[in-house]
Amino acid sequence: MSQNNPIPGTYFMDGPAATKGYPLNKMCYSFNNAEARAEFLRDEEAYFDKFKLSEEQKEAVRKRDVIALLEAGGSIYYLAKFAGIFGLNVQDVGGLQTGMTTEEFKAFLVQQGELVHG
Amino acid sequence: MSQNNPIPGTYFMDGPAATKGYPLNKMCYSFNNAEARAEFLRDEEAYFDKFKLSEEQKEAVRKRDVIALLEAGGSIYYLAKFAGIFGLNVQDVGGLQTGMTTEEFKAFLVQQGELVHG
Amino acid sequence: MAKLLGGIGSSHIPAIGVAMDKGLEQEPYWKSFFEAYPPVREWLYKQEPDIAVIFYNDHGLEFFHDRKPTFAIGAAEQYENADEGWGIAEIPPVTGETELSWHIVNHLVENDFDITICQEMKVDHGLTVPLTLMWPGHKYGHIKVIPVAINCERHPMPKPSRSFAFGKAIGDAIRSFAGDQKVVVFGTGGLSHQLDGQRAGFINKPFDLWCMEKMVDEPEAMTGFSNYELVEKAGAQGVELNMWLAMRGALEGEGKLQELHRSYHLPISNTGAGLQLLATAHAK
Amino acid sequence: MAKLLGGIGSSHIPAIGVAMDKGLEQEPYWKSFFEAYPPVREWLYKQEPDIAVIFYNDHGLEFFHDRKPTFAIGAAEQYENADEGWGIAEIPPVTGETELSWHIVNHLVENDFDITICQEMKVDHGLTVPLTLMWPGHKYGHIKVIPVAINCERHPMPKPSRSFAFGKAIGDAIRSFAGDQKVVVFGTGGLSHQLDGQRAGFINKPFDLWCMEKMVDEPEAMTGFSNYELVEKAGAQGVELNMWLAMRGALEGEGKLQELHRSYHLPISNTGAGLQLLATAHAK
Ligand SMILES: [Fe+3]
Ligand SMILES: [Fe+3]
Repeated sequence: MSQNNPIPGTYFMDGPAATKGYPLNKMCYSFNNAEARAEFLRDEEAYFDKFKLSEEQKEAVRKRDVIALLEAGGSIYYLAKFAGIFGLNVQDVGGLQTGMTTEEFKAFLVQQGELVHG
Repeated sequence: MSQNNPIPGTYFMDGPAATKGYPLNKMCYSFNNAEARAEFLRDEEAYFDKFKLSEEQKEAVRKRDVIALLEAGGSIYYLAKFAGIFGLNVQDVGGLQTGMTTEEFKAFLVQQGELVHG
Repeated sequence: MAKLLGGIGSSHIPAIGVAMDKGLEQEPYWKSFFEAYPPVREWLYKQEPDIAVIFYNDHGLEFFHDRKPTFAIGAAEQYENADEGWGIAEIPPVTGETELSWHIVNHLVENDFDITICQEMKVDHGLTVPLTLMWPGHKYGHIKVIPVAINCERHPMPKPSRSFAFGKAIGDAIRSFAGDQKVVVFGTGGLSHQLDGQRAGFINKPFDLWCMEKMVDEPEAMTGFSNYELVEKAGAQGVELNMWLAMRGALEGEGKLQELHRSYHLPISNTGAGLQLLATAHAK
Repeated sequence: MAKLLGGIGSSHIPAIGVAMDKGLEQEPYWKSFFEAYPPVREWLYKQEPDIAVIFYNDHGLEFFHDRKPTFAIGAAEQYENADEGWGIAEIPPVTGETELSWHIVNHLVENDFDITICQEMKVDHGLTVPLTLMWPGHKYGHIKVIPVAINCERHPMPKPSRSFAFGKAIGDAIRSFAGDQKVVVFGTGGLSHQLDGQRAGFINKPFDLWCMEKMVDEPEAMTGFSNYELVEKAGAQGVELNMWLAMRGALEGEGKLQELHRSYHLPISNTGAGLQLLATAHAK
């Protein structure tokens, strides 16, 4: 269904994506734990290997590239825990994905109040 | 249902039993792990407190009293892991519950081949 | 028999919890959002419910892809909150209620709902933020909570029609419980929002307002949607509408509902935030 | 389209695994039990199935009461076995198959089965003993396994009718899978036994034989039972019949089945041990 008729700018976190993303999501899930976050910050590369990230996933994490993380099978709920390590909230992440500054993204959100979607 | 029409000699592991038995079953579930089994054998009483067993549950474990363990909310699948620590199999446990020796219990099992139940 | 007093739909955005922690309720960004809540709180205080059944979705605190339930229900004496990894302050444990939990569980399995049953379960902001909004200052220790988690994180997710039927079965179970408890149900989350992808920031106010209109006495207008259609209309996380539908399902069979509150505020964080209160004839 | 070749019902008693480890197959206690298996093995070798869907129950290795699913299905590339606490030797990992897993998962959720989905899952003797019985010497690495766990440990358990319907939905999913894989289904456990209480040791041979008779072309004779009735007739752990019913459900819609093997041996451990092979028209 998601394959047949994609919604532009939307990544369906479905089965195949979850299979691909498993190591990445498992790493991000570990960030519920403060010690895990500290361990990641001490040595990112070692932490990648602990969770057996693919090269694509490692590269997306290294670059803090949210879209690449989604393409690598990341689920936004777990990725948010990764973003949280750097003090980024969902509006910062929204800006990163849409090519806006956080302030522009916030203004865009306010604007939605006036928009009418099909 | 189990309450309304009990089956003699049968303990329904249902919701209320599972609520009552939770600490006991959680302790027994931990026995999947060899280190946990060793820790239990080193100091039973300390291990009870780690899992917050009730006095009834502690007493049943101390006495290796299988029927009392069931009455305290134990689930046979987890209790079997406890019995395993002492090298007891399900036939030994069957004997303990029915007041037979293991040999008598085994003979009883063979006999079932000839029995016809309603 | 236990009585269902009504249902409350509320946003559960983490930023709300952070704003309450920091005492920002009177700031311009927050003022009109928080002003919606006192009438709903007052209704709750007046009704003195004993038990709250809360439909919410876990965002990766209790459940991960290793074992991800479609529907999970708590049957514990207490539920702990914990670090979610992004700096929401942890809150005191939530009080549970095992007797009604097991009664609901028995009813659900008997009626072919294949739930996961949790005798130990950490509850995240999906449950704790609405609780804190209703009883500020963490004064919720007296109310017994039954958490009900619906998968809204990974596809496939339960269909809107299934979420509604699930809520309805829980309502039936509550009505058949041999006690004199007063029960409220919550549906938390939504309304339209999308956190991920180039479409992040998508909000559909007309759809949200239409949904809140239909919630009152025409919920079947929404249960025909697929989750794909919900993503299309309400954004990737707009599927959290399933929690509202489960709450509304629980009220089926209560006859005519009285809508005592409806408000909508946009944006809070990336979201269109709705608040709605539907009372049954059992309410004072 | 993928093809269902048939279904196999087998006991999964831990003692069988221990006996195989110790090479006791020719001992008087074991001889006639193990003698039943070669014809079923030979059929399997001849059919060369690609995938085995195995309905079994977890006995407290993967699942505990903290989060206990009614139905759980694996969607992992590999499944590990582990120490169960009573001295069964651990066996090599079982190979998984994610594509058909996700196809089944999508079909189930679309059809209102509220499964728990496991991308990581330890499999216990309920799955590994039958696998070892079919491919002795742990020569099962080539066959892709989809584990499907049904709660048979704590009440409420899925009703026999629900377990059957669940199996049927999985069969429908397999038949609609766009591949040319050959699939076999297993139902493991049972038949009558009771491990706990003063009634321990209860076995009901006439009931077991009746069930195996009905499995062939009258499974609906069994799906009307409640789990309470199963406990009454087949002992506290006799509810493991639900796994056989799920296997049989998967074969509904295959038309007339051919029974190629049926045997029953009593006692193995505390149990009446059945073995049955039902082939579809797709089998060679
Ligand atoms: Fe949410
Ligand atoms: Fe078993």
